[in-house]
Amino acid sequence: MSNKIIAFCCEHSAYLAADLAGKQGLHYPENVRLIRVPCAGRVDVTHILKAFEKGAAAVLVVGCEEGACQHSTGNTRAKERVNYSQTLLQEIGMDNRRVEMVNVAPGAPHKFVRIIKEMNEKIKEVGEAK
Amino acid sequence: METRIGIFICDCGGSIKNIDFSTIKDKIAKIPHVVMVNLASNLCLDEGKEELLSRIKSDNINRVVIAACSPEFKEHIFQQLLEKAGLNGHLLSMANIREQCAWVHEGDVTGKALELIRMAANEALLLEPLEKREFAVKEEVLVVGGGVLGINSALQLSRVGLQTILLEREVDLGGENREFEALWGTDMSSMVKAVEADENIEIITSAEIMEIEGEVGDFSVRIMKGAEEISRSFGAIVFATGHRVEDIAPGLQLKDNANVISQHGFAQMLQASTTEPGPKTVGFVLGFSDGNSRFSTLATLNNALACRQKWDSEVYIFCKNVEVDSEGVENLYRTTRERGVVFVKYGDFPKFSIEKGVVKVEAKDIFAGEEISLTCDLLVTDEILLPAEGTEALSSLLSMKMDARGFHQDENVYFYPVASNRKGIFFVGDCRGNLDPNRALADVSSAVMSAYELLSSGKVVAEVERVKVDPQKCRTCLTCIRVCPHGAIQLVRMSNGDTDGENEVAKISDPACDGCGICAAICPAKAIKFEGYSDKQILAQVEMIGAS
Amino acid sequence: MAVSFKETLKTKDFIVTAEAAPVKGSNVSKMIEDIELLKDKVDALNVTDNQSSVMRYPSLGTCLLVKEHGGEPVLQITCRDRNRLAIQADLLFAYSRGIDNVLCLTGDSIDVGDHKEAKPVFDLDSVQLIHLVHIMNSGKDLVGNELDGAVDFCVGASATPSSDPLEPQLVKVGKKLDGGISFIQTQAVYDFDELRSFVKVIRGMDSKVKILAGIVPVVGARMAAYMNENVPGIFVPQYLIDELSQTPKGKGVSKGIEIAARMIKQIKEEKICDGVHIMFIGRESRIPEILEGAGLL
Amino acid sequence: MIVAERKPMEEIKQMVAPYKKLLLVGCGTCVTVCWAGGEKEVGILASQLRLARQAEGKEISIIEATVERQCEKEMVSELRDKVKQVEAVLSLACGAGVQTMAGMFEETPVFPALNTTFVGMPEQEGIWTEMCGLCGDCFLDRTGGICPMVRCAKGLLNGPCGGTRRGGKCEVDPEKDCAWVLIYRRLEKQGRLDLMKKYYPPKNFRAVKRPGKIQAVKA
Repeated sequence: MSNKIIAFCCEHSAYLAADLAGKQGLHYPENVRLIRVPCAGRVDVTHILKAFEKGAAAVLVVGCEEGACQHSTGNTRAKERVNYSQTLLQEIGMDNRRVEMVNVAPGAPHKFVRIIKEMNEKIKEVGEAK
Repeated sequence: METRIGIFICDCGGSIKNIDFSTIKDKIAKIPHVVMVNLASNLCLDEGKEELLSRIKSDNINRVVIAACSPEFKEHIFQQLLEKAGLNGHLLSMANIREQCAWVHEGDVTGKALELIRMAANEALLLEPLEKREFAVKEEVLVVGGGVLGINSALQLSRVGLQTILLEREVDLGGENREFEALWGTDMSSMVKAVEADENIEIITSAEIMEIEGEVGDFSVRIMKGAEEISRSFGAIVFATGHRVEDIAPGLQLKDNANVISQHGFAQMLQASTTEPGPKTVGFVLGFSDGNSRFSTLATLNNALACRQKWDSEVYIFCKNVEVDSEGVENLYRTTRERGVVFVKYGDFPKFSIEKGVVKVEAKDIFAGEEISLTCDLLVTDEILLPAEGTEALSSLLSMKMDARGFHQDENVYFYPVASNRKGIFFVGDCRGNLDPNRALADVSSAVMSAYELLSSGKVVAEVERVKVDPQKCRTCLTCIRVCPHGAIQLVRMSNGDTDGENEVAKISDPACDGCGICAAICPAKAIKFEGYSDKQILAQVEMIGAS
Repeated sequence: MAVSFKETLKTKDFIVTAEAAPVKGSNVSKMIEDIELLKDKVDALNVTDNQSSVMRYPSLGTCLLVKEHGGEPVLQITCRDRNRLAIQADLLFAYSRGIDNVLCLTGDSIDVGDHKEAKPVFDLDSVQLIHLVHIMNSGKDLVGNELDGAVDFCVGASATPSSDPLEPQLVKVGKKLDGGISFIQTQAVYDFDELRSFVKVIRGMDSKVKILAGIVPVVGARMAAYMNENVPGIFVPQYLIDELSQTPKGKGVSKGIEIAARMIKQIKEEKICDGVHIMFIGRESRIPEILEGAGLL
Repeated sequence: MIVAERKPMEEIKQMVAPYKKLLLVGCGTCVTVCWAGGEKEVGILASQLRLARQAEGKEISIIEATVERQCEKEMVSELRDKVKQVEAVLSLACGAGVQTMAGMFEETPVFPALNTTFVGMPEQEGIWTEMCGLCGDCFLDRTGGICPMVRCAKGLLNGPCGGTRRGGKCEVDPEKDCAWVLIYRRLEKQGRLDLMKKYYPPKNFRAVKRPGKIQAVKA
């Protein structure tokens, strides 16, 4: 059983927000593992599915706010891919709430902490990974 | 060669208190390929750096893992250290055990730190060196648009020593805003003379861009001047292609009425007239357009003032808001009031009608609370700022998005103010929807500075093949070319292994690539590898969850 | 005994035909009632062929019923459900039983019907079908074999005057005229200006062909809106919708009948075209009211 | 290019339900280009199958491979060793690829993971449209290079049906253009409308005798 959350974090936004959370001493559950990516658009469906295969209970893709992606379309593509991943999970009978795309600005540590906490609550609903 | 990982753990001067470092040290020493683990207190200070340097050398380390603060702060410093130790700077993997672990968690912080280090170590195993290379750039800039901003750009580029070609679609330089040169604080004819006399500037008029290929430092541009084709290469391109205006004559037919005139038309009239008596009563309307009305406001205030001075007319400005947030406009507004211009602030739009050739305006002044009915000899209408003709075509030529209003440069904060999603391409002033003279001139300076930074050394430095298409695996499906937000991927002919045949495959330009990895994620053949963020390297981290 | 439709087309000033839609099932009693009711009031009964791609009693079978009960049938044949062999066989059978009018249609798409997974045939298109009938009229089959016993069909086709864009549609109608048709029956029309200019264009291509305007009574504002939205090639103008929406509840059908009668009257009086084809599917028994209102009974 | 799309997961799951060892084979040609059966899609499907079995508490082992062209015996034969290790093969290729695989390894069941849909071209990134119906009797010279056999919902050869929707859209799908309106406009542009006015007799639908076979005489 695992309650691990894999959070793919854009290094221009979410990763910085997480650092800021650290600097401000905000607390959030320790079961999240951040993986730094150059843009949410780097994250592919295969990464998300592999994370579940390796025992993640949930996957977050965290990118820049819409309209503020350094790579123009990275965050919107990521959103589409996450939607697609949700379909793929659904097809095999998994709860598609386990994967989510969230937009967090670099200066928004509270939002970052909130989404981790929310995902944690969601895991309580959908169950840990087997 | 054997992979030898050295792991350096830092407690950041004691600021990491809730991690049991000795437990960690014992556990990670057992990870395959880890040949040494070092505990330090200040890895980023001189003594720490010394230690790092000497241990890399003494232990023959070829992959370095640093568990400390966020890589966002010190990664580049540590990379330089690796280089100093004779290792490629890219062979470094960092575990963020401070900001994203010790400082945000309670409970089993040591366990998590251990897992983060395992993730970094597992990734380090797969790291490959990345070389940096200098790419020569053309120290020549193309400025598109021969209006006030284009001319300014060319003059400033010349001043910083960059060769410039100034391209204008029309026969003459000058652009659309000749009537308003006072607003720009410039004298167009002397500017045109200056640009014509400048040895660094070549002027091509009556010409249009047909094609732009290549990337930052080396854009090849095909220009048609009549039947003549001009092909040139540029290091950077500055677009100052301007805007067009549409007159908003509220409820009135502008064309059919000699007594209703546009802002530009009125400015021309002011310039042309000499002694004849001007209109006795002049009304201006403002606030009928929803977009950026700064220029409209400025033009109105200027015209109103000029009209007081020249003809001593009675002047009324019907407005919803006066946007005075540009430099000097507050002052101008006060002066206008002081000189007797009457402002009528309306809530609901006024009614306009024409009776016997005279324009009648009925409005309710929401400050005075009274209904005002005014007949004026001349009504000067609001204008709306719209993208210039050809904006869409140019955008598609450059594979760029337009913003919601159809202007260049998108609304993306990362590109603000003048940069674009393609390196080396800049948009200044009204072609990106900004027609506030002071700000537009600031745009010019920004673009000139950026071009200077980019080109003045004659080269750009970029990592070689950080994102790379494997020509053997590429199916030439063009997906990456279609999705690259930076226009950095092109189809090239490449000889296939040891045969003489030539294959067409996708190739990523190192200087133009901005390293987002969108292509690597979307490639259906998995032919694109992003060193540092490759599938394997990402999955190597994923694999480690729960491994401790 | 009914007058042959071929004869009617030649001699009558104002031609009136009505559409007869077969039932879904083998109980033909209602169809027989309708046939009995209408056979002497209209010049021909025009029987649909799996209309709207909904499987029904066959057009051919219904035409036989019309014939047996003393009416003049027009056999509709679509290209959707039969290949060139089946179509020729059906034509031979029809002619052998005295059915000698055929309306050549492409047919609605399978996708609009009730058997959406069926294989659409479309071995021929409507223009080719017209040509085929003429080849058979000349005593041969499609590949040139002699027929033992020729046929002699009177051939009609359809057209859509309100197509947008109209030009490609006109090219197709031109090909149908070239193929040789005696009558055109149009998709439902409501706009007479449009109809007039359409008739003018057709007359320019072929002065002899009889043009029957399609009349579909609209029995409510909602039906009109639905048709505008969903039935390609039909456009009910706003003034009719307004008129219908002011009609009290329950009076929709009689209003629709009234409007249809008014339209037919106008077409006849102003000689806009050569006749009308009334399509009042499911309410065939009320067609006489329309005819009465139009002064045709 | 041949365009395909993945079968519904439920269907795939049922096909491979009895097997514990599977080989998933992608094809590096058409179906890679149309995002249906390249290396990436093989990875996604493999992940999904593993996760599905995991959830059911059943085991599965999957080998992933992609060959350059699955419709070539020589290229498929590279997989011989891998096929020996599994109980069944799931092929992410077009029908030709699946059958080549199945013919090469007759002892092992080979299942299709894709539905082969049509021959088409990418309209834009990620969207493919049907262009050719493989009729063996090309008609494009008469229609301005627009095939009415597949781009007209009814495959009409002599002009549009009466159902064209407002603005020249197809009766069947208002999202799609009426092929005959497109043909009209293109021929008009080329001054060749006389081509459309000509009568075209019934088409030879047996230009290719099934099963199709072509002997090249050039060699």
